[in-house]
Amino acid sequence: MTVTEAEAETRRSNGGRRLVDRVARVRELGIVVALGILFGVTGAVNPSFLTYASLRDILLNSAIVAMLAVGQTLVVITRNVDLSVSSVVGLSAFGGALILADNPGVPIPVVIAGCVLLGAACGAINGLLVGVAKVPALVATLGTLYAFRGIDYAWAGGRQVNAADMPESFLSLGTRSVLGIPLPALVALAVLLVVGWMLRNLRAGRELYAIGSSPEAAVLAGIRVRRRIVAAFVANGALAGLAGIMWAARFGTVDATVATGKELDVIAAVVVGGVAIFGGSGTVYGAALGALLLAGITSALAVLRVDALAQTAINGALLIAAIVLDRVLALRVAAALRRRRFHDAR
Amino acid sequence: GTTKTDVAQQQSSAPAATAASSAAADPNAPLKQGLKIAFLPKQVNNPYFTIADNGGIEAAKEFGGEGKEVGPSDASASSQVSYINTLMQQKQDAIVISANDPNAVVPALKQARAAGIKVVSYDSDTAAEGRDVFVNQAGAEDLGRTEVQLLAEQIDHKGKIAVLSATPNATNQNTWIEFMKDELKKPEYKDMELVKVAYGNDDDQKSFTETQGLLRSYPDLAGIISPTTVGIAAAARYLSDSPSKGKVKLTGLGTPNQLRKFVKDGTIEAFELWNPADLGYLASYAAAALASGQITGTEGEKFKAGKLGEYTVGAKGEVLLGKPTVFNKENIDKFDF
Amino acid sequence: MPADLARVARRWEGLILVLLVAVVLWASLGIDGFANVSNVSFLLLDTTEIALMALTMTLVIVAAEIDLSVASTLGLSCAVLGWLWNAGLPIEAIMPICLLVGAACGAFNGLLVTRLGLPSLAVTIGTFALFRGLAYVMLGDQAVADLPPAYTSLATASVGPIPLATLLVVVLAAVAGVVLHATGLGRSIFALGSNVDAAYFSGVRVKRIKLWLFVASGVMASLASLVYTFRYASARADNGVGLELAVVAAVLLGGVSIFGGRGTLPGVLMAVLLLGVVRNALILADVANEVLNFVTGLLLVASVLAPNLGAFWRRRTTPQVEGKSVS
Amino acid sequence: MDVSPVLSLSQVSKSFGAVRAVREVSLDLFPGEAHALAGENGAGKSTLVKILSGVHRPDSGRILLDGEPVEFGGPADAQHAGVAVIYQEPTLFPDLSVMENIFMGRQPRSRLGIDRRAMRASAAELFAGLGVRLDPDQPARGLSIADQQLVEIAKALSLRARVLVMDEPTAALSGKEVARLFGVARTLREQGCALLFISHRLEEMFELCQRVTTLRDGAFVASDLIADISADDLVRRMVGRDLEALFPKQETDTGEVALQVRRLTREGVFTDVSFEVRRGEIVALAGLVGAGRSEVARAVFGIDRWDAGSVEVDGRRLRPASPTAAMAAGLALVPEDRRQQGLVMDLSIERNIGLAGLASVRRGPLISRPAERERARDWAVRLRLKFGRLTDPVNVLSGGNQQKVVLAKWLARKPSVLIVDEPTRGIDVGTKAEVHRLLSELAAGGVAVLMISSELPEVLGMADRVLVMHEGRLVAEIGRAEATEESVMAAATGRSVA
Ligand SMILES: Nc1ncnc2c1ncn2[C@@H]1O[C@H](COP(=O)(O)OP(=O)(O)OP(=O)(O)O)[C@@H](O)[C@H]1O
Ligand SMILES: Nc1ncnc2c1ncn2[C@@H]1O[C@H](COP(=O)(O)OP(=O)(O)OP(=O)(O)O)[C@@H](O)[C@H]1O
Ligand SMILES: [Mg+2]
Ligand SMILES: [Mg+2]
Repeated sequence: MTVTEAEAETRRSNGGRRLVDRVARVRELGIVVALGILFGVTGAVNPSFLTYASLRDILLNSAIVAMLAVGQTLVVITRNVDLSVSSVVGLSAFGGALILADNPGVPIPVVIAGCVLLGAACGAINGLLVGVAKVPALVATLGTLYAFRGIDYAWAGGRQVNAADMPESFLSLGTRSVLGIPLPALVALAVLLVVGWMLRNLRAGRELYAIGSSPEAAVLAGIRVRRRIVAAFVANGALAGLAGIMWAARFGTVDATVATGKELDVIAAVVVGGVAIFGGSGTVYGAALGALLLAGITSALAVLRVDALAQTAINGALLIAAIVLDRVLALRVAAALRRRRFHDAR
Repeated sequence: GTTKTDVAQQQSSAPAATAASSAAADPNAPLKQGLKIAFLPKQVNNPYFTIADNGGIEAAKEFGGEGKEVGPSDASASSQVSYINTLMQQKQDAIVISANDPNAVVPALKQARAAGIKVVSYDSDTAAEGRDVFVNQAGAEDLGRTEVQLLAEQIDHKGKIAVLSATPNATNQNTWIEFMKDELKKPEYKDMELVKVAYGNDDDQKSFTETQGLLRSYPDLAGIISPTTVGIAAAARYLSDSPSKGKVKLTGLGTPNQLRKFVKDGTIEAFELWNPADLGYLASYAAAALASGQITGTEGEKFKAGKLGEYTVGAKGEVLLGKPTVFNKENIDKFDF
Repeated sequence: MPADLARVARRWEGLILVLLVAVVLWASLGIDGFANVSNVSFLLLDTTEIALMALTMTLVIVAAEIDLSVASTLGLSCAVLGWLWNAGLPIEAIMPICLLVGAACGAFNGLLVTRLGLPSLAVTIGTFALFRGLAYVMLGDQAVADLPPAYTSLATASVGPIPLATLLVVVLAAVAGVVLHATGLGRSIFALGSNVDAAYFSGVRVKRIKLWLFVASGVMASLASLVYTFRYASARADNGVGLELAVVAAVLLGGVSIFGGRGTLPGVLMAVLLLGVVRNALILADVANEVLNFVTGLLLVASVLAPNLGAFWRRRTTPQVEGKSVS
Repeated sequence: MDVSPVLSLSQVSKSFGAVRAVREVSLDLFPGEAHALAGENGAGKSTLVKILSGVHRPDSGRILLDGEPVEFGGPADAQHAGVAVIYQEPTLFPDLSVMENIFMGRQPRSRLGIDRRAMRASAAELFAGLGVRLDPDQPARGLSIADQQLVEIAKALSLRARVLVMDEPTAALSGKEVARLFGVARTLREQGCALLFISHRLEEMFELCQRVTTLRDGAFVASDLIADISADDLVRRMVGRDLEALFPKQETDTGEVALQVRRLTREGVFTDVSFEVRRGEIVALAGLVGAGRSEVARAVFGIDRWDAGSVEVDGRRLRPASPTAAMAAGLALVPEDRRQQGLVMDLSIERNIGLAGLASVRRGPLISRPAERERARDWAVRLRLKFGRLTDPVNVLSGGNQQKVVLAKWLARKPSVLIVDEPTRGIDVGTKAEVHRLLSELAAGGVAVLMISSELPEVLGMADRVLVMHEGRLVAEIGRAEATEESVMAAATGRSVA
């Protein structure tokens, strides 16, 4: 190959890359567009939606689901799923709150670390079941969804921990703001950025995508599939544990039913965020945007004074609309890409 | 089918298997010993019901019976039905139930009653043909009206108000809300406007965000009534931490332990509730009285309920616990539940 | 990968069957009030809705899709029933309308999945909220309870110990079983669940079949809603909340692969029964609800784990990537 | 030879249940030597490769690395030991970019994590060496089989391994790419790399290799220096008997037009393609990899929608984008990617064969199992399928035998127009002759055959007419008499034909 040919090759591939990049960005663009429409329309109807206090509330509301969505993305990318997150959140929230309530002097960081460890342990159980014992993730985590919740109920035995029982310094963690941004949202943001960076720039991160994209090929490529899958579940569990203790701080009233059914919200956020449910593609940024969109929809419906009975239906309809919008955009781009392929290649 | 008669035959030890009204009551019959009484709350692990049922089990101990709490962990009608069937198989003497759905449990309850089991509903009634007696924690009318009065005093009979309820189909709450609306029609409330009924589904977080939504969409809201323990706690949590604290008044039904902090910090001036332990206690005695033949559920019958004294069965088989207590800064420290 | 799929399937069903027999034996001998006609009859009746929805859910999951909106479809169908009844329509006219509503819900799911190529998990999470929401819009907080006694008593009536509703399940299960295991359509469902591309290249009408599977799932959910409504004599918008997980759990416990292409209907029916028996027996034994949840979860995991553990030990001694088809 | 082998297998055996795939085979790979592995489909070649790469652990026997016994606990161990493998079937990550596929687990790193620029440059360099026009950032999904194979090759080369094992790397490639690959392979060999090369094209073995080991039914037959044996000898060793002529296309009278394609266009893929195929005729569609031949076949069969033009079968227009309609009209397509498009890997052999013809084994609404099995057995025997039981899932079959199952599935439908896309990809010489005889017989029986093939000898031997595609357009039609390697290649590379 001559020099000029090689140059032409590079230039061509650059052109191709730009196109590919653009498509990749469109994946998240779909949600950004949806978010823009949502905030624009709602703000136009009721400007109070765009006030600082309102935006702060939306951030707060989405922080926990966003964090769970980030963790879930790690698992979903490997072609697995963790339905048990809601039970882990419940367990961690109740456990943490109970310890704070019963042992007034206990240092808060220790409790938080304990909750994260508890979550990680739950994640490890899931990870071992899925990665080592080869139980399909949906089955394994549906099972642990029931099992962890059962432990939670048994532990609680009908008890409820109220805000009054927990130290003020702990509760304020759930609402305090730093530079005008609520602390839970900052934590979620930090988690998002760190995980996002790791997924893109560490070999281990890329290997998660590889495993989800083709498990057989991953084995042949010498990837330690088992270890990576367990790690993904453990990380997700740890994040769920952190989310649980954040939940306790934010809502103050905690019993054994905390977060029941949240797993569907989390998966909805992940799916709306463009993470392929069969693994191999998607980003945590998309998932977090998905969580923001869902929280935005809920807040908007309340602000728009939509009839309470109609809220569930509209919520569902908007969710479907978001998925459809995203899909239609992707199809358009794919079609455009096909038309251009030959012109590009020449 | 054949099932009903089969079961009835097995229950030879139980009193007459037909509907309770036909049998005559013997006001002087002693309470039987060893009565098996099962409490079937809307949902186990719900603190409110835990308190109530423990009150009932306590009462059973007092009169030499045996009480237990069973039930689903989700508040759905269908899972309560499974438990009713089981209790029937276990040949309990009485079932004390708080119905998730006033109608859906009726076919199963009827079957249980046909098998000689006495049924008392408490907290949330079933359709009349499903039970012998309903132990009512407070007159619906009373509750609905007093809550409006409580709030009206706090906001000087002026301004927009909202209700934060449980689920859209919670029987209790809906009846109370009807009476609230009726109360608001009176001339002294002409400056008050009920702008919205929001539903927190008895879910802490949902109630929390609903409160937030209320304040967001009605910036000039003057007060909120939350006739559910979950709702009022969540709303108080939200308000105590927002600029509206003390400006937007909050009242409703809650437990003192849950709300003590908010009463003290000024988020809530006053709220009300009956004592759930007493409710369970009374229901337990009512069940025992039924099973022992002291009462049959007809209006005017009287029975003794231990430390609570004597009660009379009212119209439609209702037994009223009494007026709810209003809790405020002054008295809240006297209560622990 | 074991060489003979049929053998695996047989082994799987064998396992569930052994478990079922064991639990029934244990419960009849050790638990008062389990082995009597009225309890068995109630037990069977109590699994009706789950069994009905599990039939079509099996087909849907074998086709590598999933329908999480079944319980919401059930709710919507209940709401429609209540609303029309309040409006004064005769019940005989309402029932077919409910089935049509179910079909429409299924078609909505199916069209989104097949026309736009959306993942069914995402679509049906959306319609899970949408259908339930529509039910609330229609019926709000009302409970419609004044349903005709002829129907409500029919729903709980039984022939000997066998409830009529169970007979309905048996008949429909036979139909579904024959369709899945003995017809060309069944073959096509397995094929497309296992490899859509290859099925499409073989002339299998992938989209059409999937669409009809979702429609069937919707119709079955509304059929279940009729049984549910009459059985509890109460039509409400929140009927059947949370049933979807129970249905999916039963189907998976029955040995259907969540990735599609694998599973049998008898296995699923036995799993439905197993879950029902375990629940009933444990409640009768006054086992606390939290333990019940725990056992359900454990059962689900353990049943999948057991055969895998065997394979796991074998793997220790023999090759690592047994049968990964790379050839 | 005075050098000692880098990697040896000594008396290795491997069974899968009752199937003894490899029986006490020994093999020595020397640095600087290309070693060919020959054998019929299912002889055990791929299994041997997987033993070398740590995918399978041998039941008995030893692996020696530099004379020392080693145990490969998994593919990772073999990679560390310097063994790079190109598997028979591409094993790519469809969602990841081509460059990430190449460097997965070995991505170049900078202080800030993965260095994409360096990775891109290395990938581009590898592609340049292979003369491939592929964008390193392109996702692997949607690559043609040939392109996938090329990525696999690039991946193996990037390992700079001491031993390079290639399991039928050329099966999907056409002459130009094969030549490039061999160029690279020779360079590696000269640098002291040991090569193990598997192919069903004898001439390739003779061109590249110095030594050849033959397997038959899993057992070692012989190991010879290439220079010492003839093609006929080799075939005899593989098959155990003499073979008749390789390309027995019979002359037949062609009938009326069965398949008529007019100005078919799918934007960005192919443009203005018109041709016809008559009854009794075998028409070959030739061209370089990526010329768009498979895409035309897919569109004709209704897999992809076309943007303009028409397809007629027996004078009747086909409904676009409907394989069912195409099948009803008598069309059959044997696709090029058997694993993705041809077979349902988890299903049994008989179900796969039955899948395209469910209607013909029906009794009322039900499937007749005996009829289904009868039909499957019949075709399995006719195609000399090597299988254990008909109820085995197809994924335990060797590559070539899988291909036969795909053929059986479509032939069992008795189509009137048969489109075969690379019908003999990965099929051994003996069976290849068998397939050719079959195609020829079918044509003689009045079937119109459109054959896409990247193997020029096959095209020249079988076709009554050769159509040549170049960059999405039909550029030449060459009669049997005029078709030569030169004329076809000239058209395929875009040089005008005289
Ligand atoms: N995982 C497996 N399970 C069971 N049998 C297998 C498995 N893999 C291969 N076989 C069997 O082992 C034998 C050898 O297969 P192998 O793939 O090694 O053949 P091959 O020489 O590569 O053939 P081809 O030229 O067709 O690729 C075949 O009979 C095949 O059916
Ligand atoms: N699904 C797809 N998405 C994107 N590009 C594709 C897809 N399928 C094929 N291509 C590309 O389209 C071009 C034409 O492919 P096609 O498979 O038709 O070529 P061909 O002539 O049949 O060659 P061969 O079969 O020998 O690889 C190739 O560049 C290929 O990479
Ligand atoms: Mg092979
Ligand atoms: Mg091709």
